[in-house]
Amino acid sequence: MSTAAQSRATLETARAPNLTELGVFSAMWNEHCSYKSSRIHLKKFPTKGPRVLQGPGENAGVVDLGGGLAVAFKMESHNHPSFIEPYQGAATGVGGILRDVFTMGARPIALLDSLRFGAVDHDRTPWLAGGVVSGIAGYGNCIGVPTVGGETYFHPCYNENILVNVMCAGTLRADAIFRGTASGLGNPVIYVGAATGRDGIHGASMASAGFDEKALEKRPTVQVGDPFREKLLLEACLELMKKGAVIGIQDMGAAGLTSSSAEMAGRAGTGLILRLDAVPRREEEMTPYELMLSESQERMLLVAQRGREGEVREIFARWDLPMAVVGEVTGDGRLRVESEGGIVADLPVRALTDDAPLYERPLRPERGLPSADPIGTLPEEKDLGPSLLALAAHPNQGLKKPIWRQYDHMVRTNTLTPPGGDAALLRLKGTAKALALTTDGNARYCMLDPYAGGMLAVAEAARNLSCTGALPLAMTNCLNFGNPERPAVMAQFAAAIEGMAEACRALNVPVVSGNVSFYNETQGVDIYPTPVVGMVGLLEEAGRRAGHGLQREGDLLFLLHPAREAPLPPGGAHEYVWVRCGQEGGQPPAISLVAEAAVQALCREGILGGFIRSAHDLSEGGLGMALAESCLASPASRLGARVRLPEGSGRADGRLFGESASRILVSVPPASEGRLREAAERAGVGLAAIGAAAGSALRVDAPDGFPLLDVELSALQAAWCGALDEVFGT
Amino acid sequence: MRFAVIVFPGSNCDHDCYHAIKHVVGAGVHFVWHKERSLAGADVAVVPGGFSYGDYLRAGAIARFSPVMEAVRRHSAQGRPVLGICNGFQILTEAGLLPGALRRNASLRFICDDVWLRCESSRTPFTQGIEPGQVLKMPIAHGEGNFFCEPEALAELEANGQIVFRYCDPGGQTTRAANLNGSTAHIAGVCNREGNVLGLMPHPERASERDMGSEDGLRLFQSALAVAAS
Amino acid sequence: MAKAVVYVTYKRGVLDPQGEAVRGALSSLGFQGVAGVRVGKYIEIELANGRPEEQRAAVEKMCRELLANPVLEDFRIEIAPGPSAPK
Amino acid sequence: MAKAVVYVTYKRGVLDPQGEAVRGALSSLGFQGVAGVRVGKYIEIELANGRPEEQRAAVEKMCRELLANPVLEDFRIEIAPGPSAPK
Ligand SMILES: Nc1ncnc2c1ncn2[C@@H]1O[C@H](COP(=O)(O)OP(=O)(O)O)[C@@H](O)[C@H]1O
Ligand SMILES: [Mg+2]
Repeated sequence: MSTAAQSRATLETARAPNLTELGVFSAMWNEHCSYKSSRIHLKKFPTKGPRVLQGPGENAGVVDLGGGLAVAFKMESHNHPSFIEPYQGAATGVGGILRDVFTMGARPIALLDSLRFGAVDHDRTPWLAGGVVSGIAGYGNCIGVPTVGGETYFHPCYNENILVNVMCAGTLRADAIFRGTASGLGNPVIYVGAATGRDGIHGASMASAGFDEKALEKRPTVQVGDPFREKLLLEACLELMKKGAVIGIQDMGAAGLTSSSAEMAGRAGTGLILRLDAVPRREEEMTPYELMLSESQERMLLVAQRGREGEVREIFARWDLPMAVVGEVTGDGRLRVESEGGIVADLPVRALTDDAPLYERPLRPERGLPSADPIGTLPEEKDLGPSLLALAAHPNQGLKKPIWRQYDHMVRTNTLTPPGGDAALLRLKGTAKALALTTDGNARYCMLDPYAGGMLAVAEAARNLSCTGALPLAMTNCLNFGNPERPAVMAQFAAAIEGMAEACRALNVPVVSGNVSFYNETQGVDIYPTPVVGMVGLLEEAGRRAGHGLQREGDLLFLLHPAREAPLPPGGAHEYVWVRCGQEGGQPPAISLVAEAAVQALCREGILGGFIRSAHDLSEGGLGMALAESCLASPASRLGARVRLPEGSGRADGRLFGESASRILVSVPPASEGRLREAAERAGVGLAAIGAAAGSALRVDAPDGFPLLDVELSALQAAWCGALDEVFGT
Repeated sequence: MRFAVIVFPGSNCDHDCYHAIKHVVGAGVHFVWHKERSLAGADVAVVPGGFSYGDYLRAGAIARFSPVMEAVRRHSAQGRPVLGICNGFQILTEAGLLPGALRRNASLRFICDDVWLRCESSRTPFTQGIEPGQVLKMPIAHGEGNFFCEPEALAELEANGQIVFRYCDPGGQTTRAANLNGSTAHIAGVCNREGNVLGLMPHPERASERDMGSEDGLRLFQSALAVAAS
Repeated sequence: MAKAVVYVTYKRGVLDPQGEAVRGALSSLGFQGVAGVRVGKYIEIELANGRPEEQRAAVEKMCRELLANPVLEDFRIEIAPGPSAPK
Repeated sequence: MAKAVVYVTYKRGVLDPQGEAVRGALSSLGFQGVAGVRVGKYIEIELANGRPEEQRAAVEKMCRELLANPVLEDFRIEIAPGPSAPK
């Protein structure tokens, strides 16, 4: 804690804080808990909407799904612990986000993981990636929540600072939302779940510190997850909530007992007494400091109705979990901590929460990458086949099945669209509806231009949902940035948020929860700014959905695009250039949000109306990769395509692999062509006929008929399926 | 005709089994909590997938001692049908109700994927409606599904017709590549000597609806229903 | 207090995929001369006071019933009397 | 040939869910007086001939680089010269 902050702490209590109090202050005022550098910027997000039942500020956001049903969701980072101990770091990250969701009274139904690792040839990457993936699998599979989607990207900017972001969604009754509030004078404060140990003390501070060479020496700040215990906790909490004895509940995440108690009292405007002697513990001679700051996993704090402690005890006994009354709600606005008959901390709750320091850190935008498009340095090839194969065989664009095959993505039998598609779709049993989920982010775009990058991330997430037919409803995020004390990083942060907020407004997707992870740096080098968007959408009729795979020989292929733009603009083939020569630069794709909204609306209309049979958005690798993925989507019945590029200017490779925004590749039964044309006309969306599904090869010709590539699907599939062998072995 | 689905605290396919039996097959079904000692009048016992008690030591090692397993043992001793799916299979082998053991997958990784199974025997109540040689598509989702038994034990299983399912390719060939977890003799499912207890690693309950990618798994439940009705 | 240590390993003849994986990883890290690796479990059990023979018998029973699966694993037991050994 | 034996256990203070589960199971099976259980890994490495000091140094390196994560785990090494010990 800085001296300035310390003196303020002293002022608030009108006396010098003791060691325990200092620990509490330092944990609560830490970046991770207080959002001191980010709060003023986060206010720019739109957070309201007719469907929003709970916006940011709670453990998770909640959105109405109609028919009495709602969905709670949130995303969180576990970057630093996962770099030190990839298996347990990632596993406990899953545990934490699950608790955030079931705390709201929701039953978790899906997990998604957004991962960033260093270069594939960096010596730690295989160990880190292997450990993270098996850690996510180890926790999620055991607790029985399917991991249905995510993203994985390798880039040297993450060599020494990987990103592990996990999103969880759960369903609940719209009229039975639980919140983390400690209200009602005299109500008991109850501790449930695992006993407290010395593990993870100062985890919250670690999450807010960059890595130096001593990172590997840091001691048990990493915890071991116990997914079985979490399953018991989940079932017991949901059962208890059903009984109605719970007033408020919150998980003990970062800064454990300290933050859960202070935040619950803060939200209710009350105070709390905590009696540490009653806290279940698994180690001897723990000090109040340790008890208050331990980050032992699988624990919750709840406030129950007075007199109903017995019910709580009974339920937790049945699930073989410790339960203890550790305090009560008071009206004096103070957090008082008792231990062995004495008061060991006595602090004003407001000083810890609402009145925590707020920084308006200086901003100074800096260009992170050259502004010239490096494609000019590449020789133009006549045959683009080898380039497509190289792109498909690159770990960033290759099939991620070696990852998601380790995740139980089917448990609960709701997964209509498993990982591999634009968005995951889960049916909601007992209704006709399905929920669509995706995570998206492109750090390179943000490095080139954080404002545009933020906008593009939101647009792509929404587009991915629209490609299944689902209407985007709301989003969460994980804002992974470098050191906020550097004005260039702060400028990236501020601009990315403005871009995201702008897109949220234009596309009607309020932000209902989120997470900030700063200090993603090693030895003074920051990661690329990496805001990740997690978005939820709703499909009213699960039966009317689309996937990205081509379905039938003879179906026509169209490109939906903004009406005033060429179907494929020149340039911006970032991933293609990166794979071919390792260079980055230029501009992120241009985007008009109005046109984006129109393209998405048409895609949804076509899917619901039954005249679009498959839809796939263009992202990294442009039309070339989108075609490849659509041809290979169903390995057992892969289907080729014969395509002619629409007219346009610029190099052929730049257009074929260009990453233009707001484009969707759709396949349409020949008989439906008229309906699509009419609808596009009405919607003011551009439509380019580019070919048809046919044969067992992907063939692309230039507008003048000159062949650009002709690749057998068997060869394409082999390249694509083996892309991760280098990282995960065969 | 009623099915009982056993529920351990770490079961996570209990609801999926219940859903498939009740809403797809249309049969009677109830849950039985692991602390119970009776199956409450069920005709068929289903031990579902999941992680019974966390399964940290060895899958199923602790579950075999639970009170409900006494009831399952009695049910089996009376010659009545018992189906163990995934973790249920692991538990039944640990309990000695089925032969062999399930090691960690040869790849050491959890695998969730579709597989094809060749039915090898119609003698169990769950496969009476399935011709030997028929190929079924179902998913697996496990980290410890690598069936093991010693060569003598294997010879005995073969001789007694206790091998019920083997991993195969879509054409029914038992190729190495189709044996995703490295099981001895491609074994995906076995029954006890009497044939009333079946255990398999793949998940028939996840392959019971078109929306889930296959309906082949339904046939196991329907077969048990038909046997009970006759 | 006494401490029992139990080693659980796959039986000879049972392929040990974990050991194989470690061997492969060691050789790709450049360690030479590693002829074979086997990975097993190592379980420390703290026991209340009692007679060594009884303790051994109890631990053997634990192994047979819970700690090892006789179909594929062997076990070995060591009993080390702890600092406050039986009086 | 020599044999190195490596024991990898969680550091003191780190939660050991596996050990906890075994302890719980043992007590519900009626074994009394089990005060604590910790479960770790036991790794046997067969090494080609070489000088014991070198072997130990190599195994220590293996532990630090692959077999244990020092953030979470401790390790202990024993080197037993095998039947065909260095000449
Ligand atoms: N780490 C992961 N976990 C689960 N699924 C993943 C993961 N990485 C990729 N996938 C799946 O692969 C699909 C394709 O990946 P990618 O091409 O990176 O996504 P996008 O469509 O967002 O460009 C994702 O939508 C997702 O379903
Ligand atoms: Mg995409």
